[in-house]
Amino acid sequence: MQKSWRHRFHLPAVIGTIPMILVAVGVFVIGIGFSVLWSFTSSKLFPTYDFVGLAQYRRLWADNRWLVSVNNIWFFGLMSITCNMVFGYLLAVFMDQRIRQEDLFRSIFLYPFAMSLIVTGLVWQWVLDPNLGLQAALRNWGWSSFSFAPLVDADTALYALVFAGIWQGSGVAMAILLAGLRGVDEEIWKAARVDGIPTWRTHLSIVAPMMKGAFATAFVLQCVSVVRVYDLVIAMTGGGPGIATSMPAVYVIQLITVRQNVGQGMAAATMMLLPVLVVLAFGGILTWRRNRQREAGA
Amino acid sequence: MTAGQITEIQPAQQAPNQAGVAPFGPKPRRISAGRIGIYAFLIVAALFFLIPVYIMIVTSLKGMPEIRLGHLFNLPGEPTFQPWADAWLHACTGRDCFGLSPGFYNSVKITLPSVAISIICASINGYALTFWPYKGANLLFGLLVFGAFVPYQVVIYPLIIGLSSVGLFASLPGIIIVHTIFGMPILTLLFRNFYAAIPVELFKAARVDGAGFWRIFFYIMLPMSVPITVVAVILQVTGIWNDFLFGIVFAGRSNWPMTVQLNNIVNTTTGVREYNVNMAATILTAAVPLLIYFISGRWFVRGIAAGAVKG
Amino acid sequence: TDLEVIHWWTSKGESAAVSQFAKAFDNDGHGDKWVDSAIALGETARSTVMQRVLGGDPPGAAQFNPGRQYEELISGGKLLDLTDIATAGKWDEVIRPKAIGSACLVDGHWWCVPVNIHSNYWAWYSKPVFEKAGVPEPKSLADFIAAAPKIKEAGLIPFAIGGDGNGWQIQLLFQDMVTEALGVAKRDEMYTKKSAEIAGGPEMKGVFTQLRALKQFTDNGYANRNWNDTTNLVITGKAGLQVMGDWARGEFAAAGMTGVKDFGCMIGLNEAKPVVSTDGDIIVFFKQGNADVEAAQKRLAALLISPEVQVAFNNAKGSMPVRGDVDMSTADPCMQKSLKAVEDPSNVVTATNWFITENTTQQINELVGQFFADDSVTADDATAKFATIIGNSD
Amino acid sequence: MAQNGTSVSIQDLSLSFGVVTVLQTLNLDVAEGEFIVLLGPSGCGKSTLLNCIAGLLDVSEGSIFIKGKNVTWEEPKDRGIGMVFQSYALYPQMTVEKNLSFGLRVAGTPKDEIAKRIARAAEILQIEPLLQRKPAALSGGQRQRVAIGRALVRDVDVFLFDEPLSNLDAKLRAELRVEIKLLHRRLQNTMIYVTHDQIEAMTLADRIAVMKGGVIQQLDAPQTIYNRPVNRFVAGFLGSPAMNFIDGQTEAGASAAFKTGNVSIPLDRYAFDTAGNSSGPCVFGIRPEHVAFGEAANAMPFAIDAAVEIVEPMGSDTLVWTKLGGQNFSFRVEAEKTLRNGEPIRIGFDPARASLFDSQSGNRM
Amino acid sequence: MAQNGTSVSIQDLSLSFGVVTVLQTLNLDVAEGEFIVLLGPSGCGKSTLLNCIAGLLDVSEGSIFIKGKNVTWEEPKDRGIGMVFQSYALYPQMTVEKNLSFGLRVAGTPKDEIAKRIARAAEILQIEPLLQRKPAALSGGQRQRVAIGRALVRDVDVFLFDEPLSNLDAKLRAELRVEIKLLHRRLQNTMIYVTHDQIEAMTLADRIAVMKGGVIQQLDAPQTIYNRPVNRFVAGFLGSPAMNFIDGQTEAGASAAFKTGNVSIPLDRYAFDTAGNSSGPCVFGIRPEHVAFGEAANAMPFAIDAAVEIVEPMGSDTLVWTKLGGQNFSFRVEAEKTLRNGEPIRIGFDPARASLFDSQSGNRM
Ligand SMILES: Nc1ncnc2c1ncn2[C@@H]1O[C@H](COP(=O)(O)OP(=O)(O)OP(=O)(O)O)[C@@H](O)[C@H]1O
Ligand SMILES: Nc1ncnc2c1ncn2[C@@H]1O[C@H](COP(=O)(O)OP(=O)(O)OP(=O)(O)O)[C@@H](O)[C@H]1O
Ligand SMILES: [Mg+2]
Ligand SMILES: [Mg+2]
Repeated sequence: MQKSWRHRFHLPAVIGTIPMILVAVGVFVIGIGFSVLWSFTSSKLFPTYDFVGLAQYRRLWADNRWLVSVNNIWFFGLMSITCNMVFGYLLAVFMDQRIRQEDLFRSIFLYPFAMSLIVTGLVWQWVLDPNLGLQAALRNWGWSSFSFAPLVDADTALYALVFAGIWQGSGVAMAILLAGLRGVDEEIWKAARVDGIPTWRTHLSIVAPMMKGAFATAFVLQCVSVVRVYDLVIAMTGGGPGIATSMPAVYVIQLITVRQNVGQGMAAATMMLLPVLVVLAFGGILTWRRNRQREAGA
Repeated sequence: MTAGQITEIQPAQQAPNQAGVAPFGPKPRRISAGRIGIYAFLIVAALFFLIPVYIMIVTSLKGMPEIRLGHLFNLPGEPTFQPWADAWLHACTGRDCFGLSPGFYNSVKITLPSVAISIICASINGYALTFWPYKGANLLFGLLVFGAFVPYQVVIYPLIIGLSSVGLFASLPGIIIVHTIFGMPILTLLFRNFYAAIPVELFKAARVDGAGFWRIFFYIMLPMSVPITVVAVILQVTGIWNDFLFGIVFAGRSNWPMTVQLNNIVNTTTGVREYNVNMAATILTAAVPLLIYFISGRWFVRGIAAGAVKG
Repeated sequence: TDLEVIHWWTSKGESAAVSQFAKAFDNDGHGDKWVDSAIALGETARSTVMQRVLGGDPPGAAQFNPGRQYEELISGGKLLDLTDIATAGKWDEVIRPKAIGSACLVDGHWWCVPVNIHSNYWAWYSKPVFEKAGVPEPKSLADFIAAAPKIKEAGLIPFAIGGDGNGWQIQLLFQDMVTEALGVAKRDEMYTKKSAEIAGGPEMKGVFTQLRALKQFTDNGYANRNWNDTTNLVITGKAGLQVMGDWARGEFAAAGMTGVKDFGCMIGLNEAKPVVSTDGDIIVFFKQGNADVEAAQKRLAALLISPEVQVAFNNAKGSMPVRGDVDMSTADPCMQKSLKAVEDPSNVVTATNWFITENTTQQINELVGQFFADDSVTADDATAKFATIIGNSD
Repeated sequence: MAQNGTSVSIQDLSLSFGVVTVLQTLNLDVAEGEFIVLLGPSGCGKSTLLNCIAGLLDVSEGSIFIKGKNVTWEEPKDRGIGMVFQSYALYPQMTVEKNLSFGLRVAGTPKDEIAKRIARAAEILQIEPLLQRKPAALSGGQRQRVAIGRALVRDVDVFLFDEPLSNLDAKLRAELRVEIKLLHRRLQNTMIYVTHDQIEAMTLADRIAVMKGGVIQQLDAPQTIYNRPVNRFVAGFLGSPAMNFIDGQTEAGASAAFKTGNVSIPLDRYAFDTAGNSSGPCVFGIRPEHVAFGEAANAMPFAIDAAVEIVEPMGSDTLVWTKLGGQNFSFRVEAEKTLRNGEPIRIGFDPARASLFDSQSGNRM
Repeated sequence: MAQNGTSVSIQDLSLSFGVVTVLQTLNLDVAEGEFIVLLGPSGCGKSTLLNCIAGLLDVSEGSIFIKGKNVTWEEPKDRGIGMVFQSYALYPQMTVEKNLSFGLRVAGTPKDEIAKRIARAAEILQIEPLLQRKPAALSGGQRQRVAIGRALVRDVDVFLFDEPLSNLDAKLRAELRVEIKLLHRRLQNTMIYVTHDQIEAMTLADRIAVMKGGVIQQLDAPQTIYNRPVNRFVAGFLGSPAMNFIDGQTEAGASAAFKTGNVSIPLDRYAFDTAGNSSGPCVFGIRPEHVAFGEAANAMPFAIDAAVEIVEPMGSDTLVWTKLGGQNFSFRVEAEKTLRNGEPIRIGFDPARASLFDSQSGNRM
């Protein structure tokens, strides 16, 4: 019995994970704690500790730009995650057809992931620029009535962001889903063919539901990048035209660096954490309950 | 003689009016139509993905007057490599006009140790979490995963204060620590999933052989982690190489990475913009991650299959 | 002594100017060295500075815009007091107009060094365009708006503007228009008194109405265009007129064009009421807690404002020197216009960030940006909102 | 083609993946209602052949007839076949009922017709209580029945099974084997069944096709294959415990004999397949259960002394290892017999029950 | 504790994962040099028990002695055990030689000592030519030998095997079984061997511990367990084809009998375990190979008429299914016998060879 404790806290394991402990506790718990703390202060340029209660939150939610940002992130998130998944899945399906030059295609679909979002934003901004890009080029080639300038219009600029997001992110979705697709038992395909089920139907009703793991991974990755979407917006639209493409992350940075209102910036950042916290807690409870059930059932 | 041979004869005897039935040639149509569709889709998609590189390359070879004409997709009328030379050697950022080359070495200086250290940390984490879970380890892991969702900016302020209090702010070790911190959540997740798929028996066998925590890690697990390490390397190299925000804040003036210089060349508040130089500079900056990608893309997908799908 | 200076002068012309500072400092005979830290984009550079200060590792000196951006740095005791060398150099006498000096003179102490004056109050136009359209060259914004339809008929873009970087070109235009419409005195009153009455008055409504009109005369490619591409539209004769600060002159010069002959400049959007702004750049110095370094910092401060360095720097940069006792006879006609205007203090417009906080500025920017982008916001709405923002500003 | 009574006919079928030829001009005729088992080691092409019949693989050459119709290029669903897979390939997110009906629903069969067919299949397979469960909540045997049901509802002529029992434990395997046999008796469908388990093959098949390297080695009734294997491979593949093989030479002549070491086994009672007999290296094979021991050995045409090496009690009987001509040799005794290691014993057998194979070709002599 | 000659002694061992108790106050004594097989269905806790002995799992309660020393909280390497895993768990990136020497190198054994030990192990296992290969380049059987070698070089007292053969095909399994048996004979080490294959258990074990639900049901020599199972579970788990179970009642009295339907089997020859006999529902079990048929049946103490239902030829012999008292009943006949379905036959057996179990508790009566 005497060694039981040592077995439970195996010393080298604890030592080996000291970096993890430091990061998890030191950075993510304490750091975030401070950020939340500052959101209750009137910090301007530098963090201070004169507490003002919920004043910063009240100002935050009275700010039109924040409201627009929140709307935008939902729209952008839903659109880009759905599109990336669908497009990524399509690509994966086509890649899975024993095609020639698979390596080449895969490299092409994946390389945008290696490009920084700044570059992505700049290039697409340029392609979509009506005077220099696509529109000008097509008009120069004689299609003078051609009109395509999504970044100019407040109503369409967000779509352009989604579009660039797809360019950057669907390759990774493809890679993950392709791995998932290859993991599906080949006999399922055969069974479906024998049953006379059309291919698209097999994908929709049978295979896609079987790839939960791959979809979950892809989904989590996309969510991470959606929450953090900053570079892309800055490089492509700078939040404009007007405030049409402002996002919470952009908003937070603007508050901290330009508006020099750290308190309110931290309030906004805290608000950004909330949904993540809720989702994670929900997921945690789910797994915990599933474990409990499995233990009870065993 | 044998039964096997007898069966071979039978059908020949049974085969009826062979002349009457059309020879059952291959049934080719299903193949071609579908295949053409597949390739058409893939090629169109590939073109979509390639547009930006094409434009970057073409533009980087044009002169500014030609660019202003707006013939974005045209090949350069008078190709010139001047923009490339400018970008690498002459472009000014402030009063230094040495192009991107100095930043390149800084980026290497930052990226190599950051990648190595973050991967070592993450692999130890994943290993410990899988094979030596102590009480509370999974809670730590949960916090770490939560960290993956935290917008960087939220923790920048506390990090600045924390690092400066230990005297590492604005230094090479400082930026390396920061990259290690922010790489840890996803990498740990990857390694944990990967190790979870390794048979426990291997671990048990090593313990029976008398190996301890570190020896099992270095002699048994690490050599087996090549596929997932490749994924981690790719993720980290691209992430760290492309990073601008941390580099400018935490690296310190003398260690500014290439991206800071790229930013200086590409962006200016009141100065003149030279698109061709910008594009050349962009390509040069992206070259390292791209190269790594093209070299190890095949491994990337394989590693993802090993470490990500089971998520 | 090495001194790190953070600034956002990254383009070719700008870096030539900054080299003048560096050269002078490196050769001042004290073994000093200018360590150059250029970071593109003012916002990025400024936030880097702030983070460095927070991390306890501030640079020796940093570029700022005049205004309240560094107020908290002063109150936080982060900045080096330059009063002794300012007194020695008689800064309060040589720096003109007074406004630019007052940016650095807070509570009787000098906290920074102004290095140049940029005027935002300019409109640049293409003479060939107006010729082609058969309309006279404009003397005021109203003239231009009247002439614009003709230019449009001629198949050209009447008004050139760009929407990059959070729409700062539009903000600049807006502020120019506000000053033009209210006049310097009333404008200052609005901002200093936070007068919702003036801000909601008919002149402001006129400004918004004009702004909407200008929007109709621009092209749909404006969204992310940066200022020098916009200028290029005017240079190449594709567009008629651009409202932009005096740094645009560098672009015309680079294209081999000379004022009076190839392009026109309209001061203060109204030749009859010339105004210049005292926007420009200042340099702040951070306390280092090291006497040697602080001596070097003061040497640099004195150097920056010395007549020779001022001439060299501003000629390269295309801006006005901050002191009147230097010889600028080589300046071009447009510059001459502004040098003349700046002699009369009533023509000098103080930058908005001198009156209102960055937070309020951003709110105004957002309003204007949204108004410009979204045609469904009426001028009345916008005026009302503007009044609210001014009224509530802190 | 397809004279009456032929259900599946495969003619000169070849199939290659790239350069690898997996099936070589293979011919096979399956009679109406027959239960054919394809037996062979892993990788011999059994699944490939089955997939060709099902239409899941495109053949390189040759043709396939089902019920007299050339279906070589038909879609799987139009061939009148149903298939049961090793992993069962049930659709995991659908209930059993959905699994059964999915194919019918896609084909647009009327609702009440679907219900009727499911009811019938569920009754035959006794899975009525499971209809609302998901596959994950079923035991291996139940899953297997659902997989069969999926073929059943489609009312097919030919059932194809691809190692349907190999994922199960021994006990369940034995039970389901009986069930499949009974099902076949009830339905009287043609069944083609792939396995590499010889017990399954022996118990289920009307005829077994033993395959190796994409070629059918022998196609015959189970007992024929067991007792008169056409080559050494077939002889060794069937039977557990495995047949004893002794290397040696035949000696031709009036009284032919097999010689190994100092042992000589007379072959006058052996029925040669090959015309005449000749001297030369060959392999002598005899199954452990055909070896007599003790008293009984002396009654055999051939008997010899030996010593016990290892005794392996297997419950119902015991396998004893000894040496014959210096080579390992096993025989089966009743479980009751107790033998000690090293104990001298006498063993014997009837060479008429043996098999003789050419050393080179491995063919039966 | 630990009287002399006891190699491994497990006392009141309990283990739970969270709320699930996997092992319950388990006791087991293994003699020096004994070959113990832990046999039981999947999930019964065999591997868990083995891992406890190896020190790879922390026990909840109880203690473990090896060679008289309490090792309950020792590190695995200090227990004098070697372990062979189902998947072999060879270190994939090391050559065979490195695999063998890893444990020794960890322990800091001198180089020449390592070389000597490897040479010896390699010789015993005949893997000398493989020493420079990586595991991926080995066949299943070779891998298994390397895995054994890893324990061998460490010169351990106790060998632990966790289903070392279950990944292999039947043929190889049979061969390696013999090899392990020979190895044990040569080394005379204590061996604890986990399997769920009853043939392996029967052929290898000195004593078998049949486990179910974390409890040892019976610990005895193979033949005892086979012939006198202590409960219905053990009876059903051992034997292939499985024992026939017939539900019915005992009738107490001077001439006790077992009744089911209209069949009555006299039990006067049956040796009751339980004191006296009583009436009540019970299960009658008899193994298929203990049933005689045809002429021989009439010589048996009990005989009855029946009809053939299914014939399962299995090569070496044939399993025939019939009904007894309306319940399925199988018996084994020689392969030569040909029986048709429905054919009337006579079967008989000796009730002394039967087993009788209480219906409720399942215990032997
Ligand atoms: N898609 C393919 N491409 C190339 N070779 C293949 C392919 N599918 C099968 N093969 C090869 O064809 C041969 C026969 O495969 P098949 O699956 O028919 O074997 P099998 O007899 O069913 O074996 P098992 O008992 O293991 O299922 C094997 O050697 C296999 O490697
Ligand atoms: N780490 C664990 N956490 C919870 N339950 C476990 C754990 N390991 C094993 N179990 C449970 O303990 C029981 C016994 O497992 P064990 O692996 O010992 O079975 P086994 O007899 O070896 O089976 P098999 O023949 O399948 O290997 C099983 O019900 C299993 O689900
Ligand atoms: Mg197969
Ligand atoms: Mg186990």
